[in-house]
Amino acid sequence: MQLPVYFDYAASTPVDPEVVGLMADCLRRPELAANPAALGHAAGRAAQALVEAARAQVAALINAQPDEIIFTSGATEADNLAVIGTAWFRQARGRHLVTSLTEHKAVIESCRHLATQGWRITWLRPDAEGLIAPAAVEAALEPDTVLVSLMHVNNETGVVHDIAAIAAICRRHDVLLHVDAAQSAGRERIDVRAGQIDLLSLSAHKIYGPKGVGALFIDQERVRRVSPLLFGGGQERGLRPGTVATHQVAGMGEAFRLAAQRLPDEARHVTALRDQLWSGLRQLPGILLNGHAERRSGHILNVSITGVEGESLFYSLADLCVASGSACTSLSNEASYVLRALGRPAALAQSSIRFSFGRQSTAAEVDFAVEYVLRAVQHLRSFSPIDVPGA
Amino acid sequence: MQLPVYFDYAASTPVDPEVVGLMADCLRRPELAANPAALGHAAGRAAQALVEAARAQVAALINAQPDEIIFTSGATEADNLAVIGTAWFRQARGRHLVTSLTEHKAVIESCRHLATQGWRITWLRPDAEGLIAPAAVEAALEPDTVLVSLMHVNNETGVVHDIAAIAAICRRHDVLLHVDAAQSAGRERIDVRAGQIDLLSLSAHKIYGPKGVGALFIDQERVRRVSPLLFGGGQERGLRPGTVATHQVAGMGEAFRLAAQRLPDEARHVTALRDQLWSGLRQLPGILLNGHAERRSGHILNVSITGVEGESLFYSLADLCVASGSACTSLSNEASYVLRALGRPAALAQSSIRFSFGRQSTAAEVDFAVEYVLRAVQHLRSFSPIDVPGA
Amino acid sequence: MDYSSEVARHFAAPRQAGTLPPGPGTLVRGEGGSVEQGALVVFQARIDAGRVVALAWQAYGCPHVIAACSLAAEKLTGCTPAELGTFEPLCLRGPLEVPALKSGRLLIIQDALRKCLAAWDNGDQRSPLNKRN
Amino acid sequence: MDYSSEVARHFAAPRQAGTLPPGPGTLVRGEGGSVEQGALVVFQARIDAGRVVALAWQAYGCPHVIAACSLAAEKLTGCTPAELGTFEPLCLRGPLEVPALKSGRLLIIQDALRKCLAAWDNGDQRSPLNKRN
Ligand SMILES: Cc1ncc(COP(=O)(O)O)c(C=O)c1O
Ligand SMILES: Cc1ncc(COP(=O)(O)O)c(C=O)c1O
Repeated sequence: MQLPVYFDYAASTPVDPEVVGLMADCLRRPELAANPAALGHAAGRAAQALVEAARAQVAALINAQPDEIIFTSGATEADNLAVIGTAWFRQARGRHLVTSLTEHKAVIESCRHLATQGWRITWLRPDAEGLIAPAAVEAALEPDTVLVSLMHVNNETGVVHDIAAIAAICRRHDVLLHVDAAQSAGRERIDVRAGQIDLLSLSAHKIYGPKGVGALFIDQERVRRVSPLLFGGGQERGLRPGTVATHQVAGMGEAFRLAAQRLPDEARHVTALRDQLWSGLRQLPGILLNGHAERRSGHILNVSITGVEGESLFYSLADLCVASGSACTSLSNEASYVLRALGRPAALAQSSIRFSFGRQSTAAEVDFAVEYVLRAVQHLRSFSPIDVPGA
Repeated sequence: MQLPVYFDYAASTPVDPEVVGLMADCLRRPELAANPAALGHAAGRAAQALVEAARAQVAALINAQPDEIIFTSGATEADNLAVIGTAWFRQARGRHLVTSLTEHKAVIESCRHLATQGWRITWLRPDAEGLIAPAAVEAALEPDTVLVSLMHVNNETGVVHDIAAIAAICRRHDVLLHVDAAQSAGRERIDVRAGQIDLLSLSAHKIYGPKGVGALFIDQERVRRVSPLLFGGGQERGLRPGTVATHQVAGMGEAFRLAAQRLPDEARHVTALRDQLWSGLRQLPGILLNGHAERRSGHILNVSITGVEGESLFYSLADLCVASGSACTSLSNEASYVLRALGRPAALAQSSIRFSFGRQSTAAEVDFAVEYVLRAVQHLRSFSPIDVPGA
Repeated sequence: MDYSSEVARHFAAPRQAGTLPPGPGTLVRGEGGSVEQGALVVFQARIDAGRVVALAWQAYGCPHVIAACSLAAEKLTGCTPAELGTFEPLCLRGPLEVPALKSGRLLIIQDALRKCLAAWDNGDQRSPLNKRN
Repeated sequence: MDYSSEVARHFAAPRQAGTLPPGPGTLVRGEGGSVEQGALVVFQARIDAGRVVALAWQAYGCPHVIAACSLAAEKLTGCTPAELGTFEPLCLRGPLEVPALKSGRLLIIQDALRKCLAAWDNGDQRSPLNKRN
């Protein structure tokens, strides 16, 4: 087994070899080197054809039309375009948005920015298991609410929100719904039509595609337009300027095509590993599962360990590539705000570990992780002044 | 010779094989697959190290410090961040900007957006040869001017602006200067320190790097901060959120490293081809050079041909990948606004051809182009009702 | 922009392009459009014994305009002068596959042909063969 | 976060960690910090014949805090009780390469040691060996 073992698929996945092959080909072939906006010549049209094929592949995974897909530099930009772009475009209709405390920073910071510009934001707090009740969404709607932005699968806990119920409420009240599906696309089935989703953010690198490319689905009937955040040469229907990166979107298209094929097998694979990990780790006295026990996506397991400090815990896990709630290991300087919103005290939020699994994960790696974590916690507790019952 | 012949290096360049190799390697190696913001584990730090090495390479090409480089999704985003981000950040100081009618759309549309938000924009008009006089910049400054945004090399005509003189004026009046160097980086020498440039936009795909990645240089002393346009996880010093695409920025770094090495040879190569093309084409009666005859970068030649209509001209040139001023061949629906700003009538702006050269361009290709264009124009003129003296 | 193979054929080898040499009968001329509008066409017709015995054209315009001139000249050769005035250039849309957005441009051919007829009706026989600047 | 090799060594094999067993002399105890603050340390000292003959610690904290406890315990064993009060934990910054941002955390070691001294001064000999919840 190669050390450190990679358990951080929710942060980013290795690019699928087929996708790498296609991207390398695309980068290597001079006849595909043209700017896909250079429709005046054959080389430009060849690049453009690749872009459009990718758009169709991305659309297919979520049952959208190709012209409802706007390529962006990632889900962060897609989230910004959905939230800020919708808010600006519909400001005459109202200046109130509903979101939650456990969204990704891309949504949270977009909303906070809007708040500085005069919008009102209702921040929904999840229950202790990380779920937002659809009734809470309904209760938060006001006559001038223009957008509800809630994620599908939470990137820290893996809980799956009841988007269908929330969407039905939004339709009933004629409010637009934006869903951040960066963690769920390719892992959970998504149908924007059946699911009545108006805007949906996607990222390629969470599902074996390249980093630096994503997309925003914009329902043509219900949304039609949002205000662009960047200005330039009119690419992507004027909503997202800048030369479209042919190899990047082609890679995303291929990754999404593969994801559609592999989804059921892959979901089974990661769910089995997650269950194996949890049944190993739960022997540990004082270990807590973060997030709802059933309503969760298969690729994430998030636990908190009482009586050990986060940074030392994390330091003890050097042979595992995992994410931690510990402040010093991430770009932001706070303990996981997601776990805090679930009501975990700061210390428990910091002593959390997020394991996330993917195609290359194996049962042997999970066995190793169980033993390794048990040993590390035992060491830390051997000199801890805090009494953990059963330890 | 492979047909069509590619003469559109100013729109995009093929990725250098060494850059492709490095990118493919980066995409293929699972140990580099992590999110470079995952500083908590070894895999994340390995990715981060690649990103920082690339940052240093990009900085080196323009004599900046690595921490003055913010990676973006391209020069379009860099231009937006420079113009809109500076305007917002400094709005208390003033709400007036100076730019020109011949900037790239990324700057023009950013300024037009600001104009809708209450900023005043002074649009400088170039002379008939495409140049902006430094004195005109000085005359346009007002007490509340916060930014001058002018490009280094124009992407349509190839004219080189006197940035040094303009920068001196900006410093004298304590106004920030942003320079769009998408066309010049790697082709003309740039030294942001000696040149007194405060913000500078860069693109990778114009200089044999990948599409979809660029950078903004922000002088640490003079500018320090701009308001971000996108909000999220705090990457790139909080100025540009979203997972940094390791393979993309590594590709940009390598492309910039190679560009620094090859600049003098390459400039000689393209300049020779351009001169060869012009001495062949100028035999044609009624052909006009667009842009200043001497103050120009070597890789672009832009001509207008009187008495033939743009779309038909362009259609006749199917074996050449060139850019045209003709409306129907680009995403925008107007004849080249750059040539219009130089005073060319619409018809002449439409009957323009931009040839641009690069590493793979050859003298044989240029010979072919000369003959091919002469023949096409002769055909069009054979049934044209317009008399061209000498034709 | 895509062009049909019919347009491509006419563009590569336009029929009856150019000007008519002096000869028997009456030579009339009419033009439509302008360079500023993006298309300028000039038609010349030689009318003899109540028939358009020869027709020629010159065009500054996009490939659709050029192909339309070529096809119209071919179709109308041999018609009566009155038919120059009643010719409906939109009938060329189908054979040439002219996109809707561009069909308006075909109307300048109508203008030019009607001016030929008007010149004939006026008895105008001076045919200004010289090109314009 | 980078840790020096000295920190790594102490973290992997902390010296004098744990609690002191009952024995001769006087056992005193002091704590500093709290879980809420992110670091909690407990020191125990056995004082006999005017010397700190044994010292042990427990810590909930980051690797720097743990290494600092380990190193401080090692250094102070054998000192006088008064030296527990004058010990300057910032002197551990150098050997452990503690970054400036974190050096404040070392002060909780000072708090714990001073409380040991205060307990000694108060004649407090009840040493609450049981762990806290
Ligand atoms: C739920 C969620 N939304 C958005 C993002 C941002 O995606 P990207 O890295 O493509 O900007 C992520 C990942 O970082 C995520 O997990
Ligand atoms: C002068 C100039 N600025 C900006 C850009 C935009 O660059 P990018 O394609 O990286 O967004 C271009 C190229 O399109 C350019 O030529």
